[in-house]
Amino acid sequence: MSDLIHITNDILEVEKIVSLVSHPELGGISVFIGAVRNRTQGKNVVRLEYEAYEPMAVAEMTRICNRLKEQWSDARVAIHHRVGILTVGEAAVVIAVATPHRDHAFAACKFAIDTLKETVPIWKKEVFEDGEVWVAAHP
Amino acid sequence: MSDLIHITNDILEVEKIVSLVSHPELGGISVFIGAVRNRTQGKNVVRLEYEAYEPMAVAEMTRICNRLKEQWSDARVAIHHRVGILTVGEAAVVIAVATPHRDHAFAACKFAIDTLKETVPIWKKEVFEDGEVWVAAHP
Amino acid sequence: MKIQVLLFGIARDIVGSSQLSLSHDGALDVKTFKQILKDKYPKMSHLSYFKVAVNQEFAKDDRVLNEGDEIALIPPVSGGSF
Amino acid sequence: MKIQVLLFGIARDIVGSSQLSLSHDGALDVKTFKQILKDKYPKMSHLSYFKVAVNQEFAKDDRVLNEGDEIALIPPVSGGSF
Repeated sequence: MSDLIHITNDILEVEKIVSLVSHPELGGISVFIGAVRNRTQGKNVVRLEYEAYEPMAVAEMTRICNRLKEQWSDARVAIHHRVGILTVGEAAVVIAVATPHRDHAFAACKFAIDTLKETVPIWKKEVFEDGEVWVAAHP
Repeated sequence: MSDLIHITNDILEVEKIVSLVSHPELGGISVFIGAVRNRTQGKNVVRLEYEAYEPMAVAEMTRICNRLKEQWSDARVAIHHRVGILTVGEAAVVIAVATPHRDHAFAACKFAIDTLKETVPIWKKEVFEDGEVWVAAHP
Repeated sequence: MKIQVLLFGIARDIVGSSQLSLSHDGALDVKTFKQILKDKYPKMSHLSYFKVAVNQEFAKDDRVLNEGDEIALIPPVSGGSF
Repeated sequence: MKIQVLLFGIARDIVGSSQLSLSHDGALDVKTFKQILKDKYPKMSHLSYFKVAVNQEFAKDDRVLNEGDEIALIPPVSGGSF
């Protein structure tokens, strides 16, 4: 696990993650922050529990970075994902992509989060006042 | 000038700007950071000077936010632009857009920076070792 | 042949444990392995899907499992809440 | 009629001042105003473009300027470096 790809129990610090990709020749930085929402389907979320199959999650995140750099060869990218117990409003994932120009930064950052949501083995359990559910588990 | 729309001589703090738009019901936050690049057309940039026609710049940024909310009605948006003397790597502009889902956040944030670059009266002078130039002034 | 299987999220809740040992006579591919699990734990069939990872990579149905492989069940990942 | 014009960026450098006073007989629209400036400061014609803002809003060519309006020259804004 490098600095750029990181799974942690700690609060994600956006400024620090941005500084990992910022570079004098890269003028556009697109950051995505996925935060814990309060309500899904009308129920109050008390907290969320994120669980990772950590070595594979790191491997998948590394594959995402490699695929991203195949398409945007001058990009720098960092993906940090939080696990453990999160409360509403906190960031679960922060992705930062720096490229020379902004259009590539947006496209590459969107590619990273879209792919992460499909392939990275991290699971989210929503805990409500009256129960809990693994998100997306059932049709 | 509200907290959300801000022109300042001070360093832009990404974390603080993100916190202005973050909200328990908005799970996706797209942030764009425009940073000072080192080289344009092969010349070393020593520093940049940003100058604003401030009241109109604030008015234009407000119009951008209003147009953005016409299209993405549940978005929250903050636009902070720095002026004065900046050095390479520093952020000149930070835009943060929070929406319930991520696709809208990306699209709205891209709309904001694209429009800002077209309409907001802020000018950039690149200072090289051997001269200076107002960016985009000449064809 | 005996394999160890790592379980996460709802798959762990269904099985009631974070690891599972499985014995099988002869060659075992991913497709057959998934069917064995569904037979043993019918609730697995109610999931949107589940995938199998071998040595930290997603494996196709025809992949043959070997003793010593790191095998994991991957129920649906976190989905679209942001 | 007398108007005050605010100047920024390269327009200020061309004129050599951050404000400009202009007297004109009769009605003056944006189009004529721009032509007067180009005649007086030929370097203005070398810019990619310049726009005129009236009371902090971009004005079209047929907009008539009035005394007391806040008039500003808007040379090309910062462009595509990120």
